[in-house]
Amino acid sequence: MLQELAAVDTHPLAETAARFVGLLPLLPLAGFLVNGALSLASSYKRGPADPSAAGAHDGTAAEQVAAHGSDHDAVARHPYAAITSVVGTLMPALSFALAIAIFLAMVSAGDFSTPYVRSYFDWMVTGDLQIRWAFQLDQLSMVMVLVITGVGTLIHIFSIGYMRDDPGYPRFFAYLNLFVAFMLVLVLGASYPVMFVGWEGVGLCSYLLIGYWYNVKSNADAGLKAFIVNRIGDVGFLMAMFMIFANLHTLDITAVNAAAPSLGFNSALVTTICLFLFMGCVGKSAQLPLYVWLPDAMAGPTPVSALIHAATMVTAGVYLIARSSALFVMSPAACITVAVVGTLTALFAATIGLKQWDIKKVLAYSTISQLGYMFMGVGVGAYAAGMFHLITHAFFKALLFLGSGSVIFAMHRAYHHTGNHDDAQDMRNMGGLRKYMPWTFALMWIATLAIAGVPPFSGFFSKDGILGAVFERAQHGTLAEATWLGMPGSAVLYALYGLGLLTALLTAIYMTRLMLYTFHGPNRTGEAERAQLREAPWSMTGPLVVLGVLSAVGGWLDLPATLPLGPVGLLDKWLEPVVGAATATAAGVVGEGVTSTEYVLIAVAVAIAVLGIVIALVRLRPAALLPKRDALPEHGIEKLLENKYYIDELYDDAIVTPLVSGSRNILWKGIDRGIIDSFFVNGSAALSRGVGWVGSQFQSGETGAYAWAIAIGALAVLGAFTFR
Amino acid sequence: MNTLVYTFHFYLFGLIAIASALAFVTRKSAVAAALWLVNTMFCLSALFVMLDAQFVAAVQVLVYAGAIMVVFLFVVMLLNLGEASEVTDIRSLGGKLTAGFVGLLMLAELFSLSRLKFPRLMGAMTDHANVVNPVSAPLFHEFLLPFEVTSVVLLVAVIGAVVLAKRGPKAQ
Amino acid sequence: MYFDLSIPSQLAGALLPDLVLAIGAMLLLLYSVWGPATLARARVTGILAIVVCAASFAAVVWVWRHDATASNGIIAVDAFRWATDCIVLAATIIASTLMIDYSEREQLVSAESYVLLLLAASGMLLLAAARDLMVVFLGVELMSIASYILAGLDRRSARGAEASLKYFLLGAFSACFLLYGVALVYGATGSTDIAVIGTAVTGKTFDNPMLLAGIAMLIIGFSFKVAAVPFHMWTPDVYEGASTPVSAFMATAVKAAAFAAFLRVWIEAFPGATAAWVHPLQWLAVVTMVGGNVIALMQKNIKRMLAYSSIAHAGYLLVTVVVANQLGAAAFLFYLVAYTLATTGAFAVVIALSEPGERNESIPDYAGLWTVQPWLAAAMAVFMFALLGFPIAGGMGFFAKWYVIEAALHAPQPQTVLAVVLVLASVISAGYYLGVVLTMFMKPRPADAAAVRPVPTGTFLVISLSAFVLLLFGVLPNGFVKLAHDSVPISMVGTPAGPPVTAAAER
Amino acid sequence: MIAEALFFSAVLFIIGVVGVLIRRNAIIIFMCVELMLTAVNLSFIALARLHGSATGQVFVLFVMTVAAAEAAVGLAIVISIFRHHKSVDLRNINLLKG
Amino acid sequence: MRDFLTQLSYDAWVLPALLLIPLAGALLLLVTGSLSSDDGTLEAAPSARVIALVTFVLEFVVSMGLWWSYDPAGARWQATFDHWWIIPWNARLSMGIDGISLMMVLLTTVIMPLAVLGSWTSIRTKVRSYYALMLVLTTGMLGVFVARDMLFFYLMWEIMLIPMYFIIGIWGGERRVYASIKFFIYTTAGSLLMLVGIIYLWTVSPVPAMGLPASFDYDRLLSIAHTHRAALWLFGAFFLAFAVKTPMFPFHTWLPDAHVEAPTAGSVILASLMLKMGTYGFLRFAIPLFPTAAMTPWVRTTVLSLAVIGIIYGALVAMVQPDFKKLVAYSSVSHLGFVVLGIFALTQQSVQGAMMVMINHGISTGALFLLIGMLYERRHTRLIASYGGIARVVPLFSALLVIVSFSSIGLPATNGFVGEFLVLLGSFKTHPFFTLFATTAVIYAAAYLLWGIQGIVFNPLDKKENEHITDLNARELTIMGVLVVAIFWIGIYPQPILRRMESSSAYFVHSVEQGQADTRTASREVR
Repeated sequence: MLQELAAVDTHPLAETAARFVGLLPLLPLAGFLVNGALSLASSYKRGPADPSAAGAHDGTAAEQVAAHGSDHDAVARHPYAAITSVVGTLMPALSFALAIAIFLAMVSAGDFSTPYVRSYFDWMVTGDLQIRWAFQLDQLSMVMVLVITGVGTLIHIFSIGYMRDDPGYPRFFAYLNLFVAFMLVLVLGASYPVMFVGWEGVGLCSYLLIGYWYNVKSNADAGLKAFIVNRIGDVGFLMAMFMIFANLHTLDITAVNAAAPSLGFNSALVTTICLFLFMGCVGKSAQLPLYVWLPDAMAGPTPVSALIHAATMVTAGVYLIARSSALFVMSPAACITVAVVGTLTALFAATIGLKQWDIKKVLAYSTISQLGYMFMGVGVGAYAAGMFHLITHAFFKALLFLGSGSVIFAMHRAYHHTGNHDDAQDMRNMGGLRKYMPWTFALMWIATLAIAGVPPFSGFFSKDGILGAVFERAQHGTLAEATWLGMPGSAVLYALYGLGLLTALLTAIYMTRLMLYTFHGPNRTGEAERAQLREAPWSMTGPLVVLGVLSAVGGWLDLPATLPLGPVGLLDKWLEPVVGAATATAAGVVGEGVTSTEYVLIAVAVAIAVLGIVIALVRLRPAALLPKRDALPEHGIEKLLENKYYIDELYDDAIVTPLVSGSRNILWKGIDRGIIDSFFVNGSAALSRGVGWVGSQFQSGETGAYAWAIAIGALAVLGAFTFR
Repeated sequence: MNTLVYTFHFYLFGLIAIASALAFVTRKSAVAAALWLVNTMFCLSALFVMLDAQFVAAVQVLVYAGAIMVVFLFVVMLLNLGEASEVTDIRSLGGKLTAGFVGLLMLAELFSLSRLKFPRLMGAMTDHANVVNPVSAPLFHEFLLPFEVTSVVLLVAVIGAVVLAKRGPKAQ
Repeated sequence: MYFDLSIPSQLAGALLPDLVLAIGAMLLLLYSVWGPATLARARVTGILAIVVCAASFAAVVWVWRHDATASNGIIAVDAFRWATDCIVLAATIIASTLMIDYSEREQLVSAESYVLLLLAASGMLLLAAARDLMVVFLGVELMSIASYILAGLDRRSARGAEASLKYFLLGAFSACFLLYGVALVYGATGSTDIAVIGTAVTGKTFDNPMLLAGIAMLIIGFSFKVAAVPFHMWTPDVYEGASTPVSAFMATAVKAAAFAAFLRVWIEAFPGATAAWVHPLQWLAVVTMVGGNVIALMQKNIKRMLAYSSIAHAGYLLVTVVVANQLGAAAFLFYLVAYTLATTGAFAVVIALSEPGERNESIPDYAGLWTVQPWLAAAMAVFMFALLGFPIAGGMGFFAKWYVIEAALHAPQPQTVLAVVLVLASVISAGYYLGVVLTMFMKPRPADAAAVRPVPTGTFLVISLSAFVLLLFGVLPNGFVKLAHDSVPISMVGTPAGPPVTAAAER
Repeated sequence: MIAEALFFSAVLFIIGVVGVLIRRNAIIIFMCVELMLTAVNLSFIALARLHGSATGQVFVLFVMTVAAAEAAVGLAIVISIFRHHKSVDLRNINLLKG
Repeated sequence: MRDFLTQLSYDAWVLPALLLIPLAGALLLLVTGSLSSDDGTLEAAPSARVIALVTFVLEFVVSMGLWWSYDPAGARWQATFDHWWIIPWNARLSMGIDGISLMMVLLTTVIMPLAVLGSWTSIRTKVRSYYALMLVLTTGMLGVFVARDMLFFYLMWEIMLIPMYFIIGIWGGERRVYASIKFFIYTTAGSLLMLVGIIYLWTVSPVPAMGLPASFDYDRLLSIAHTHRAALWLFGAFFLAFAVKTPMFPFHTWLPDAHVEAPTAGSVILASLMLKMGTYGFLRFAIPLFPTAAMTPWVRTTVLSLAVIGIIYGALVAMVQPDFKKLVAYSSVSHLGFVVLGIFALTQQSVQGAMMVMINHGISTGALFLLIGMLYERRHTRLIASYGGIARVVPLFSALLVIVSFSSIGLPATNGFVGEFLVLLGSFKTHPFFTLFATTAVIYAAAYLLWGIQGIVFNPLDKKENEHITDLNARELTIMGVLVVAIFWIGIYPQPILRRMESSSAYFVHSVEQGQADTRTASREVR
């Protein structure tokens, strides 16, 4: 399948490890196949030759079913756990190794401006449509590949411990491997349709993993919700592809980027295309108004939340916009829309994060909020800054999720041990865990400081990069000159900057709140359970440590010129061949050198972060908190926030319920059964029978009546001649 | 003068025929009705004569009035239907009116259709002395086949009368 | 072969098949009454009747094969007549065959019935030949009177007597209209000879009012005989009340002959007055197609259902009368073949399944027939599909409808609306034809259902041959199409029969 | 006088029709039919006179023959019915309907 | 391979052979035993299904040669066969395949053996007749796909109804009688008007000037120019027949009943093959014969609106079905809407896509019906509410159901995506707004199918009777294996199929545009 179809390739990467780019997704895919087969093989019981024969209930099958019991209660490890662990972890690891090799090859290949495209075979070729299975390697996709395989491998390792007692062990790894494969297809795809394969593929994996514990209905519901909301966004992606093809006659990313200027600067067409593309991003990256699936997605196992719903999949939207930067810079209106939506999402999610009690829900809203930041960045044309925040976010948010996973693991184990059925994820049931889980405690504080934007942790640099870019774009460049919904672009961007700062403040507050309630203050878990609380095994804590280091030092990847603590702007330079031109277009004339304004901005940002932490430390009293079952109901704005502004309820009542009941009562029972079937179809049959009945009533059996019929018929025939 | 007498008689017989026919359809007694019908037949045969069809007129009296109607009366008597015991033999007033209306309508249609614009009136068959010949010649030349067929029709009628009216096995 | 019809001996020659049949019938009458009235004798009479019919059939074929022609005269000597004769005689043979089995089952000793069948058939042959309104009238009467008697043949049956009475009273009533029509046409044209009328009725004399009244009266008279709505009401009662073989005979042969005369009169005598009669006939066709089918939907008794079905088919056939050209005649003949086979086949199945005293004749009685008599059920399904006009499974029935639609669309004034009504009416008819099929195949056999008796030989032959012919020519209708094509009246002038098909297409 | 004859004929024919419609006695209805036939005969005679040909008269002879045949068969049928129903009132004769 | 086939002179006999093999099989079934029920049970006639399977496998093997013998760059009609039939009407047994027919023929020969395997144990009474009917049905379906003579086409078109009528009516569910008669009358009503249209075409076909007789020859009829009025009426007649069969909204209500009541194999054949007759009819007959009528703006808009309404409507109604089979049935309305959209949008991609959807729907929906049939065989209910959580009991079944569902949803890299993507991509060029609405169906598709499978395989396993369901056996796995391979093969490498259909679809698009353009010029000249 990997036979070379491309002609002689003169690209600098052609003879390097990059030629094995196809193996990147194939390795995890192989892992999926092996684990999937193991999963099915371990639970498959062959059916009878004749299933319709009655009495197929044999006792053994029933016993085996009973032996499986509930997923959570089973203690025995899965029979194929060992081979699953090896295959499941090795495959992403090998991918990561290959990615490193390719990365090194790219570094040594030096500057090259055209991506390395490796084409395998035709996919859909008809008429002027030419879609091939082709992978594209350039600096942007390389960054993503490294993040995906790197963080992905760590999370796989974490999962070995986290999922060890789960009866569906191979299945979990199969899904996880499949996800990595699809995510790699997404970032490597050389054309939009191939990208779309990964785009929807990760959606599938997300669906499967959210509903991994499918025997609880709410989990399965959450998976369904995630997939459907994602699909709403996918409509936009598809429409964008159709419009691109209808106007540019190609869907290859390189060709589209090259031809983008022909669409006309700020034309309605390019704006529409970009907005449709962004619609896809809104779905996948959980932005307003399609963010609702992500909090529910926390129903999946925590490693899943870390990998898919924090580090990688949800950032695909950011990646897509960076990928299509050539299109977006053609439309300032679309860019500002992206930034506005991103900012509003960031603020909105942050406010909800303030009052959530479920530790994972807090992180979920935090993720939404941080994604908003990224869109703010790519929206204003600061693609490198957006990608930078994507990377650092992958580090610290993965760390936070895995850390919370550790906590939940410990809590769950404790509750399980005593047979308690309290909520293992509710912060009101935690408290004072630093005594029992010191490693987790320390590492999570690192991540918290990173996300809050406290220097020198990674989040500080990336977030500052974005806010700085927004401020800069507000001053000059195409966005500042454009108008958006009748408002001057620069005013909008200044407002966004302000909101961004506000969000940063809230971020610091809710993250500190999370840490306080979880690790500080008295323990609220319960007397008996307290004895069972302890640190997770090293297979789980190990990856945490690695991520902790990355969260702490990740900022050095792209130091701003204002803080030359090392090589400045590494990532900027690395991404220059891909997004440089677009960034430059968006930025307009760039003033050289470091200005004093920038130092002021940095100071403001740091001050805000610290302020937030202080507010939280001062205002919150972990000692006064009651366990969940004793908690009092909230009132006023707090109730509103705790219930997430009732957006889910609103969507349910305004869209889902009317749609379903309308479909059922109007379309199905009304139109389908009522009008078409009863009235027209059966109605015409009934009409025939009715007429027939009337006709047969005339057939009274009395000869006189028949004579009358003849006479009247004669009258009619004669009349027809008379009144011709 | 002659024409006037002719016309008078023509109308006379025609109107008597119609009156008798009306009486025929309205009499409750089957016997009375049959006799009124016989009267109509007689009048018609008179008209036949006046239309230069003396032979047919004779046959009309013989066959129709003489034979057919006698058979009718015979059956009426045989079945003992002579008395007007079945008073509801005729439809109610509504039925009669509707039937009359239908009849008038049909008549109107017929008249409006046959507005009696005739091509050219042919002369009468002048040879009054030989009334049979003009009928018999075509009967045995041109219409030989129909003539023979009538014999088969009569044969069928004979078989039918025998088959139907003979006392068969007891009715179930 | 040429006949000068003004010479009696040659006239007799031209009437060879008719004479064979009529004389045969009379000899048979002598045989049948010349001895004790026993079942065995009746049976022999029946077989002899079939022989007579076969002889007449042979005579028809013989004359046909010699391409007989004749001078203008009181009867026609043309292929249309021979084709109609063949259909009528075939239907008579089938009816006689069924009669033999039926009589034995019902213990009905009636040798005369075969004689009457043959005499009625003579009337029909006369109708097929008639080129004079006088002969038409006599043919109709001969056929009808014999049919009145046949309907009431079973003297034990009150229903038979009632059917006979109804048929007789209404038949005589409507014959008066026919006769009045003849009189008016005679008055308008001065002749009863169809050819003479044809030349007299041209566009010029078209506004002759008496002629119009005459045509109207003729339509009424013929409509009764062919059972067109609203002159149809006798049909279901008579078909239900009469013995089943007689019903089969009336549904096919009587209808065929009446239609043949109707068509010939219309094609030869009245093409000049098309504008006058086309709309009433169209309406008649529409009302008949729709009316027959919708009322049939409500029927429970299979014979009544078939009666209404025959009414609906009269509607389809009326379309060919509306078209009234050579193609219409060809379509008519082809349709008649398919219709006759399917209808007699269906009646044969009814005979095979009913119990003495004509019980077991309602459609629900056929439930689950497939499980006990699969082949009988399959044959019945074929007949139903044929009447529905469904391809392959219904065999020739489809091509019959096809031909009629083709005739309608290819007429000088295309009768597209009639074609559309025809197919829509066919859809309605699916409701009851399929009803029979689904009862036989999809309903379970009730536990108390009567055990099915073995099918008598004659009935079996009728069923299997009808189904076989229908199916065979439903796949490869070459022979019949060609025959119908060649059988249109030679004396007719008008459009060619269908689009020309050259020899090149017959590679 | 042709027109008058045709007029009488039509009126008699219609009276026959009306008779069929209003009577319920099978025999009387049959007689009405006979009246209609005779009415048509009058038309034939008149039209034969009009055309000066004897065809119409010949036709009348045939009609009479047929009428006789019909009468024979019809009355036989009536007798047969009477045996079953002891009545010739058509309202009593309706085993077959629908 | 092609040389080998040439040696056999494969092209000369393959099409009649394909039509005759099933008939021969049916005949064999009839002569080897009695039809009636007493000895017609599965136990009494175990050989019947074997005969049927062998026949279908033979049919499949014979038909596979077409895959290689068909030359995409070759003549428009290939493997042609021509033989006299009804000489007076100049109807001929004229057959041939182009790219469109080829795929439909192969789809038929692939699905039918699977349908037999799917009925293997579920049909227990009157087996002999059942398989005989399936064989006859196959002849009819293949006949439709290969006919180049309108009369022959019509006969084959109608003859399909009868076996299906009996299959639904005899072996179907509780309301089978109603469903079967509804199915029959509905489709007959549609196609009889087409009959009038065909006869009309025939009567106007002769060209006396050139000595050409009346003909049913498809290519000859293509060349007839109709007046606009006539073309509209004719198109209407053909459209109705195909719209009912497709089924397009609002002519679809026979479908849920027929699908639900039919036995598994019946549903599979209905969905996979018979519905394609309608869209095949559009591609082959309704549009090419009357391009001016079909492309009249208001006609086109109406049809496209109905297609898009069907797409969304079918999906929404599917979403609220309590019966999984009915859910799948309504999803067919939605999917076939895509096909019609693609065909009437008339671009190379959309037409190719429409044909892909036809194939894909055949595979995916067929697989769904087979799966639900397998489940029904075990639990005798199709209500979603009576299942739940059975993934734990029947993991393999559940995995397959999920895979097939996602293929039906149109997940990229499965077959479903390729078709829908091409349709929408192509349609956007000519009808962006219709495409926008049609695209939203990807949301509803996910909603109804995932909701359905969630109710069956996911959620708590809370019903006692579901705990003893057994997983698939080897036979069932074989069926599903074939289909799953097809799902991924077409999803990932559809090019062999697309290539074989490309020239035919290009010809279709081109000829219709040409026909449309010709009339435009003509009408301008008239003015």
